[in-house]
Amino acid sequence: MVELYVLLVAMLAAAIVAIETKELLAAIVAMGIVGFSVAIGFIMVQAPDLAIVQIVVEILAVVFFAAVVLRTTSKDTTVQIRVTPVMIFPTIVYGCFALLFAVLVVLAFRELPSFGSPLMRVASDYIAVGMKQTGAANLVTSVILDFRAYDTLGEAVVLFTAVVGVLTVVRQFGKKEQLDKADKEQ
Amino acid sequence: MKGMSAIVQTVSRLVAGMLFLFGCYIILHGHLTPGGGFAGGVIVAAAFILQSLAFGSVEATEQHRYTFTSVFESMGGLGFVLIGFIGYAAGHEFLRNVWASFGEPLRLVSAGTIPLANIAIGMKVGAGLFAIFLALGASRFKMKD
Amino acid sequence: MVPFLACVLLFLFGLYAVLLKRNIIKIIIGFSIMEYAVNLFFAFAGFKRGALAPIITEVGVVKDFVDPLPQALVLTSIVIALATTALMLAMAMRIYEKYKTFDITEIRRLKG
Amino acid sequence: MQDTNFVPMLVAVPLLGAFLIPLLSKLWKGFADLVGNLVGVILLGFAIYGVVTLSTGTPGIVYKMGGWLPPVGITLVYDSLAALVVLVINLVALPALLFSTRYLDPYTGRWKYYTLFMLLLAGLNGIAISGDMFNMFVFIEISAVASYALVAFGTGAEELEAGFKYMVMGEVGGLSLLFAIAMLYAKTSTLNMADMSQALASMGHTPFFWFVLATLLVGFAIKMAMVPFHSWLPDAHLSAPAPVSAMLSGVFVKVLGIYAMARVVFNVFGLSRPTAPGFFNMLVGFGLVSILVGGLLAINQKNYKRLLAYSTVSQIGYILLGFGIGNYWGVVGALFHVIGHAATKGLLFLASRSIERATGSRELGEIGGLEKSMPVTAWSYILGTMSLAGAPPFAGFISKLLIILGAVASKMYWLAIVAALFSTVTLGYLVRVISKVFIGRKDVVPTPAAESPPMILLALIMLVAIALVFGVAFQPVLDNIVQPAAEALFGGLAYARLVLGG
Repeated sequence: MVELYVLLVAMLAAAIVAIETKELLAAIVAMGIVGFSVAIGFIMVQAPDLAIVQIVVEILAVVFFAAVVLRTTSKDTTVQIRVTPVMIFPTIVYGCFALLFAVLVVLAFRELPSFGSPLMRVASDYIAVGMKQTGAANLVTSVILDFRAYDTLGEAVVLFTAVVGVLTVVRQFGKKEQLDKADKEQ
Repeated sequence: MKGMSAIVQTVSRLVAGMLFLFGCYIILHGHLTPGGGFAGGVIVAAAFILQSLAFGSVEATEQHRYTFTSVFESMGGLGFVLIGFIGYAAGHEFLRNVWASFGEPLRLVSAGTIPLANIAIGMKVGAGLFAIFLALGASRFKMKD
Repeated sequence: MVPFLACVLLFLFGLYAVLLKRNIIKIIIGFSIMEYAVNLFFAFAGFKRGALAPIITEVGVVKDFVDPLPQALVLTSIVIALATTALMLAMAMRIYEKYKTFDITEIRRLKG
Repeated sequence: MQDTNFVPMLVAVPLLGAFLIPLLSKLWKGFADLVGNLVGVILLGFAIYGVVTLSTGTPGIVYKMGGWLPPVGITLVYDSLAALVVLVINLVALPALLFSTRYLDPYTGRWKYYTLFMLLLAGLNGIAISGDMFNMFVFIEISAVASYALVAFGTGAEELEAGFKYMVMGEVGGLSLLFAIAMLYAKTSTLNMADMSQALASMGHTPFFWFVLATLLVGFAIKMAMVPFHSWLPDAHLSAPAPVSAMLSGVFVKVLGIYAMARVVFNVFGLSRPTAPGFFNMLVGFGLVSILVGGLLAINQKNYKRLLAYSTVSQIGYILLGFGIGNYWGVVGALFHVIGHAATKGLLFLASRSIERATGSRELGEIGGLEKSMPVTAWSYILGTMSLAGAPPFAGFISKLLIILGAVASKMYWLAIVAALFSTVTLGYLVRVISKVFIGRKDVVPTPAAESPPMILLALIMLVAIALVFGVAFQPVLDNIVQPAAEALFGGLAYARLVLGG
C-alpha cells in the first residue's frame, strides 16, 4: 500500500498549504486538493460509496467557500510576527507538550489492531445476514437504511437543522424595528 | 445574479439535464450499486446549482425557487419519518423494514423500504443543499424575515 | 499504525489552524481539515487488506468483504461536516457584513 | 399503547413538529406557536408517563430500534437515569415554549425559531435515551447546531459574534468526541454502549483506555462549560433570546455535558472511586476550580445575564464535585442538583428578561422597587434567587446538603467545609441583586413597569412550582426518581446486563 503513504504525504502537504497561504482563494483550492485526495484514499481503502459522496460534497464545499469569499474579500489578514528572543520559552513549552502528546498517541495507538486487519465483530453479522434480511445488495446501504436507519434519520435532521440555521442567520433584519425602519426608507 | 459567458451557458444547458438524471439514477439504485440517497441528492443539488450559476436569476425567481426547495426538503424529511412510522404501524418497532422480502434480490424493486428511504433522503439532501446555496452565495435578494 | 498516525497529524494541523489562525475563513478551513482527518481515520479502521468493496454481486455468495459499518458512519459524518461548514460560512458572511473584517481579534464588541 | 412504544416517540414527535412547521406556517401565522406548545405538552406527558412506568418496578426499557438485537442494531435504553434527564429537559422546555409565545414579538422569523426549538428538543431527548455511542454523537450534533443558530437568532453584530465563537468551541468539542468514538470503534469494533463496556472491561486500564477517556472528557468539558472552556457561556447568554438561554444553561449544559459524561464514565468505561481514585480526585479538583472561578467572576458583574451565566459555571462545578466524590450520596446530590438548578436557572433567566422587557434597562442598578408594580415577576425572581443560593425550602438547598453529606460520608471533611463556604459565595452575589433591584429603597422612585403578559406569568409560576415541589416534597422525588437514577449509574457494568441480558 505504498500509494496510500504517498497520498497521505501529499494530503499533509496540501493541508499545510491550505492553512498557511495568504490568499484565501488559494487556501480554498488547497483545501479542495485535500478533500479530493481523501476521496482517492477512500477508493484505495475499498470504499466506493464514500468516494462518490466525498467527491461531490467536496465540489459543493468549494462552491460554498468561493461564494462567500467572492462576496466579501479574498485577502487574508496579514500579521507580522516579530520573532523576539523572549518567544523561545513559549515555543519550548509548546514543544514538550507536543512531544508528550506524540509519545502518548504512539503508546495508545500501538494497542489498536494493525492497519488492514480490523476485528470485525459486529460487521461480520452485517455481511453474513445483510443480504437475506434486508434484501439490499449494497451492504453499506443496508447498514445505513436498515440496521442503523436511526442514525441516518438523525443525520438527515442535522442537515435540516443546518439549512434552517443558515436561513435564520442569513436574514437581514433579526428584529422587527429594523424591518420597519428599512420599509420606511424604501 | 448575472449569468456567465455564452459558452458556459450552452455547456451547462446540455450538462444540467444529464447531471440531474445521473443523480436520480444514483438515488434509485442506491441499494444495488455504490451511492444512494446522499450521493444522489448532492449530485441533484449540483445540477440545480450549475443551472442557477450559469444562467443567473432574477430576484423574483429566486424567491419562488427558495420556497419550492424548502417545501421539497420538508417533504423529504417527513417521508423518512413516515417510513419509520410504517414499521410502527405494522406492530413492529420504529423504523422496521417491513417489506424486506418483497421483490427478488438484485432487482430494482427489492429490499423493502430501503429504496423509499433512499428517495426521501435524496429529496431532502438535494433540496437542502440547494437552499443553502441560495441563501449563501447566489442570491442578491435580501431575505427579509 | 502509520496511516492512523497520519490521520492524527492531519487532525492536529486542522486544530492548529482553528486555534491560532486569525482569519475566520482559515478557521473554517481548519475545521474542514479536521473533519477529513476523522473521516479518513474511520475508513482506515474498517479497511481489510485484500478484501473487496461490500457490494454483493451474486445472491447468496458472500466473498471476503471490507467492514461496512465505518463506511456507514463516514457517510453520516461527511454530511454533518458539510452542514456545520455551511452554517459557519453563513455566519462568517454575515459577520463580514457587520464588522467589515474577517480578523477574529478585531471582532471584539462583546467584553470578557 | 404498550408501555415501551413511547420511547422513540420522544424523538419522533418533535421531529414531526419540526418538519410540519416550515410547511404550514406560511399558510397560517399562529401555526408555529400552536405546534410548538402542543409538542412541549406531549413530551412532558411522555416524560411523566415514563417516570411512572419505571417507578412501578421495571428496571429499564430496552427498545430495539428497527427490530434488530443490541449489538447489531441501535438500541434505545430508557433506564431511570435517562428518565430523570428526559424529565428535566421537558420540565424546563414547556415553560420556555410558553414564555417564547409572547417574548418573540420584537423578533422576525418566528417559524424558524420554533423549528429550531423543536429540533433542539429532539436532539436533547435523543441523547438522553440513546444507547449507542455514534448515535449519541449524532444527536449531540443536532442539538448543538440548533443551539448555535438559536444563539445567533437576533442577527445583530453581538449575536453573530457570540454565535460564531460558541460554534467554534462547540465544534472543537464535537470533533474531539467523534475522534474518540472513531478510536473506540477501531479498538472494540462495536458501537453499542453495553457491548463496548464489556469489551473495555476486559481490556483493563491501559494507556489507550486513558487516552480515549481524556479525548472524550475534553469534548464533554467544552459542552459542559467547565472552567478552562467556559468562555463561550457568558457571551452566548448575553445575546441569546431569554427562553434559549434558559434552555442553554438550564438543560443543554447538563444533558450534553454532565449526563453524557456520567453515562460514559460510569456505565461505558465502568470507573468507580475504589477502582480509579486518581480520576475521581481530578473530577473533584475540576469541580472546585469551576465553583471558585465561576463564583469570583460572578461577584463583580453588573450585567445580570453575565452574572447568571457565571453562576451556571459554578453550579456545574457543584455537580462535578458531587460526581467526583463518587460515593452514593455524592452522586444522588449531584443528580438532585441537576433538577434543582435546571428549574431555578431557567426561572431566573426568564424572570430577569421579563423585567428587562418591562423596565427597558439592562443594568442591575437602576431597576428599583419593582415589588409593587410587577408583583408576580418580582416575587418569582426573588424565590428563584433564594433557591439558587440554597435557601431551605427549595431544591437548591437539598442538593447542596446532599453533596456535603456525600463529602462527609467519604471522610473528606475539608471538602464539605469548602463546599459549604462556596455556597455562601453564591449567596453573596445574589443577595446584592435582590436588595438593589427589589426592596423599594426610599430615595429611588419605583420605575414605572407594567406586569408582564399572562402567558409569561404562567411560565414563571410553573417554574417556581417545580423548584418548590422538588424542594418541599424531596423525599418522594428522591425515592422514585433520583435514587434509582443513582443506582443505574452506580451499577456501572450492570448497565450491560440490562441491555444485552434483557
